[in-house]
Amino acid sequence: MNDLLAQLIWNGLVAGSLLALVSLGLTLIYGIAGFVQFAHGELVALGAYGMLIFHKFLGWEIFPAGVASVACVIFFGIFLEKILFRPVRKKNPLVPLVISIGLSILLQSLILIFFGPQIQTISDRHFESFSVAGKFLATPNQLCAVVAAVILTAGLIFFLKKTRRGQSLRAVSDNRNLAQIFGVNIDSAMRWIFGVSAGLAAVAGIFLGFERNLEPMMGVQISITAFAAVILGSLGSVRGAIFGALTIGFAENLLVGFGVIPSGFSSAIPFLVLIGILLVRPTGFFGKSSQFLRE
Amino acid sequence: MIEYFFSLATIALIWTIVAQSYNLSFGLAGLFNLGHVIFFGIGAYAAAILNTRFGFNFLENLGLAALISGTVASGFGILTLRLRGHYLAIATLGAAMIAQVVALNWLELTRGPLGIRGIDEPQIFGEIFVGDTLPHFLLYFGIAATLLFFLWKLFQSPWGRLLRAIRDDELAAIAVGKNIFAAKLWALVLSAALAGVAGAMYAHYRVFLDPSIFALSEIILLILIVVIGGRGNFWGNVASAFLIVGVLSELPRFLNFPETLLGAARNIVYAGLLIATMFWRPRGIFCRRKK
Amino acid sequence: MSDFLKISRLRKKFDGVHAVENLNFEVRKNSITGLIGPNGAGKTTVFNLITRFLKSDSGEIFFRGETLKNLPPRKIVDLGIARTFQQIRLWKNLTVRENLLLACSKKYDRWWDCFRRRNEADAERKIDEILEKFGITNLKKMHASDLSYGQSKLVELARTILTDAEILLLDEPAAGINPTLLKTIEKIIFDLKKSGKTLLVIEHNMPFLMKISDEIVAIDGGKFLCQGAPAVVQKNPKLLAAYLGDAREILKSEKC
Amino acid sequence: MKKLFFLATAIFISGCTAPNDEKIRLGAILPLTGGMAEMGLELQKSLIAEVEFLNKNGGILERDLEIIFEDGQCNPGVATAAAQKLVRVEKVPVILGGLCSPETLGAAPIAEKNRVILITSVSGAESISDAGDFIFRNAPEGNTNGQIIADHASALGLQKIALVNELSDFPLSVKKTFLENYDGEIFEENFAPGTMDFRTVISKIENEKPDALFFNPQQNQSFKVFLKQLVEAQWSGQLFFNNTVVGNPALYEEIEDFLQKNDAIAGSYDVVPNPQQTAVLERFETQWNRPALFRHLLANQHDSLHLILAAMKKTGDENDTEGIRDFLYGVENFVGASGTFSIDENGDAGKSYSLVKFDGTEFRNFERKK
Repeated sequence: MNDLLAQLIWNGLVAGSLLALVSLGLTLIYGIAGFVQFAHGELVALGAYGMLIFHKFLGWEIFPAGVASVACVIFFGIFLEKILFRPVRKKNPLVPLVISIGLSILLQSLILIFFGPQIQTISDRHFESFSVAGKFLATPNQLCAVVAAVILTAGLIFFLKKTRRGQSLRAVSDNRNLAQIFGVNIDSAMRWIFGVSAGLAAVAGIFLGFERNLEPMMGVQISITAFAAVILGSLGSVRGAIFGALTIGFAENLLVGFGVIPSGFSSAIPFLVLIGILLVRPTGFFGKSSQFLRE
Repeated sequence: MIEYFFSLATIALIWTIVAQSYNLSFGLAGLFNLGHVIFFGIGAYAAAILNTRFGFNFLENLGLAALISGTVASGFGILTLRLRGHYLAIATLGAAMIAQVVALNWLELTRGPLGIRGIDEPQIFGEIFVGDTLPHFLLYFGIAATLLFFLWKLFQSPWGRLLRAIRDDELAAIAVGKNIFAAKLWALVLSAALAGVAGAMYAHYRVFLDPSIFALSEIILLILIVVIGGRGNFWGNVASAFLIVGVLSELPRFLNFPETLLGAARNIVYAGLLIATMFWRPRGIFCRRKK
Repeated sequence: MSDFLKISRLRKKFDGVHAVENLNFEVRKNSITGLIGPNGAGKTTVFNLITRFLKSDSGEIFFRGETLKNLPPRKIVDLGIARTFQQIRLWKNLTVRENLLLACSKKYDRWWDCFRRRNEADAERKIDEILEKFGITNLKKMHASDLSYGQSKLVELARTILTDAEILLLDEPAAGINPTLLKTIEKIIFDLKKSGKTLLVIEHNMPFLMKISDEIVAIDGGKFLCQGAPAVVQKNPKLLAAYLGDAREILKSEKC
Repeated sequence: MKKLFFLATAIFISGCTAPNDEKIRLGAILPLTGGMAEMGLELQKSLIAEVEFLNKNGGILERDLEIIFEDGQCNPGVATAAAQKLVRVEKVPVILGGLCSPETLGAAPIAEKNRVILITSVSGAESISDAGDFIFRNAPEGNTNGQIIADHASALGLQKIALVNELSDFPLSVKKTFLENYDGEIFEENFAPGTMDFRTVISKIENEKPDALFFNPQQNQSFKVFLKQLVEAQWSGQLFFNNTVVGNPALYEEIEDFLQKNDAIAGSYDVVPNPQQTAVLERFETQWNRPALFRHLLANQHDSLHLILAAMKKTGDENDTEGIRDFLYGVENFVGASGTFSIDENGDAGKSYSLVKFDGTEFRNFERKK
């Protein structure tokens, strides 16, 4: 009926593109603020739960509900940066990292309290999956997820490379003090970055919510996998995050699909791939090999 | 009533050793290793398997657990000590996730999710079984005191000073001719061995063990203790281990929170503590504020 | 023995840029040799190559006749080559005493030494002696993070001396130092020379360097320019062009 | 400053709640957070409703009943700490046992050592049978579930079955007996608890073209995600499930016809609706004004509670745990909400599973082909 390899490649592509959306946010925040934001997974979960509120409880259509949910998460992301991460910006990067760990546990518990422990689904209506060129099955949600990921990634790269605002963000991530001297407003740069990454996370959350249903702990799993993807591609590099996400997406599906690794081990695959690459290149795939004095 | 607090204190003692050993590698030597629970878990599983399958008693298990965790750490160190900062952190976090999945799937060795049951109560000098709470606490207090004394000597020794130097500036240490790789590897191996001993004590105390020992919540608890206690601050960590494991983790139970919110309440207490400490006392709440 | 430290055909390329190219020069024993060149001439890279912080692409470095090829950087200090850094690298969380103690006592560097009875008396004595000489004994108990720039420079210099290496590579010892402190540093350097040490000094403060060095080596763009007594080298047209660019007019008006 | 600190915490701890003795106090350990919280909280709500009802009608031995709940989180370490608090601080004579087996196994040694009765109404792991003299189980053992499904599969003449197990103790005991009793070809896949993406596993299974698929989870959370992705993979073929998916209609939203088309069959408790059971469900509904989920587990738990209360009535003193233990071992043909059962010498209620089939809205009994 449909051929296994094509189906696995499609599953890998879907998982990879969702992971890419999450990893992009993570690597942007690291690039500019210098720490891995542990609570990024919870923003993904909030995107999904936001969709649950707007679409299921308030009954809005999918598209307006999606926009509303993404907007809320973006404002929440900016709000978090303002109250939690701005005061500690001068301190060594360990301080905001530990704060983000605390924030992650806090958000998980709040989601558990407000939305309850049980699994919920966003839409009651089921997606009819259709066969693509007779080779594999795909659902409309998966298709939209991949298309959205491609559009958003391309948009982000264009934004960072071509627009003035984008270049100022890259300047800040390269050397914060230097950028400040040349008049780049650091606070607004931070707002932009935390807003954009929260938005990407929310979009990923919405598609994940349709793809795999909702539960309070969904954020933790996806964010740990995204950590592996970002580190694998080397921190702060946008193409590294995309490369890392796609590698892990394909590795997870192909290795399990062809029985190379038993499916019980599937949650360990991202880290097996990560540690494998780090042994060869200690600063990630796209990282400059660390000269003693350079790093 | 008192018996319950001795049992809580015993758990706090075990976590004090784990936290202090983590303080050695993370606090003193600056090895940002999020996977320290691997050694705690390996020590626990080693003791559980050795005891149930090969009949080793408690004291032998302490030594063997230290040995096994130490050797695993040396292999682990050689692989990861080239990594720096966040790369080391996420790679070691990943290693902990892998350890949990392996413990879950390797049914012949760890009986997977069934866990290992019927680990003997600790016994010393032949047949004196240390069954109920008070002697149990005293035995664990003795072991913890000796281990902490050994760690305290390490903290004060020139080697401890060398580790603090390496944490501040590796290149300067190389420039004065220090072998930083050996020092960091020994720091990792020693802290792993001690965590292994704590794991063995945990297994013999709980008499039941399952893969949840490698869970993310244990990693976060460990970070919480060391961050509150202050990195590199010896007595701070002892106090924070007792405060967090002994008091705070059971606080929601005592304040009769509505039962449905019990777990979430404890997490919120932890999260609040973590964030507050980082805001006002980043060097840990037990050290004098910087002048 | 003519050449105490010999650099022969040294070459190092950083992704396309020739930091050091086919460099040859020697440093005589018990001499103070200045190493000068415009910014980016590769001076600090030469220091990193000598102390093997960076691996050279090709070429050899001989110290007392033995090659330093494929030695780990930490072994270089044991051979007798110590260095300071362009930006001061002190251990901020340690006190000045601990900073210095780490440099001079290697006896108790293994973790099982924590059980042996330690007498660091002689190390303590050496520290007090050198602090006395530098006139900064009052800083002994202070944390390195609380030192001023000048004090940190002195402590780093003291730490490098305490490794009692035979040749000291000083990277801009006079940078950002007020004149009175410069006098102390000058006295320290002359004392070192008297006690038989050899020095290779990178410095941009020309009057100071000319005063203390027996010999000057000049490099530019990683290539060897000239070597000789300070007076001779000062006149060398290639050197002036390298430093001041081709401003012939300035040359005429200035009596440099 | 540090000495002062230690002193302060010591004083603070000892000054806490002192047990008051006019109420009869029982302990209960259930997963109130984590993956199994949905089931745990439901059982907790049912117990609260039962206690409310009992206290309104005169309570037990003319005293009110109170249940102290502790969160076990399906984790042995947490369950041990919870048991220690119940036994040593609250000094309860009886603990209504863990829900998942690791909880029960974590709490059992503490209860056994302090001669406190521990009775679980859900945990299926076999090792609970010999966990101790004071440890009872009013629930079927996991493995009988696997046996009846294997027999039925052979009866239907199915040659090749795909077996998808969650790596948890209950599913593994079900898998063990299923493999022992089914002689056809098995294609096995395992998944770690909390997995949310089964698409690759499903594609692999479809590639093997088995005659039937036996989904064997510990938490029914994974049932909902697995089924959604199974529907989207256009699966068609006989479906088998273990008993954890029975009793919660919320799970079957919009996949009713898919389940019926593939005539889904599950193992379940032999729960014949009887007046006691409907009473329990009504009490739940009046207390929480919504219909109860996991009805067969609620029936079991109600019977465990009433067994304990009957034992206490007989011994006249709720702290005489030896008396309660002997009463429980003597239970013969007890008529409860979950049917009539007696307790064997291992402290197990010797219940059995029966097969239920999905009839469009619910899993219900059906007569099996012989």
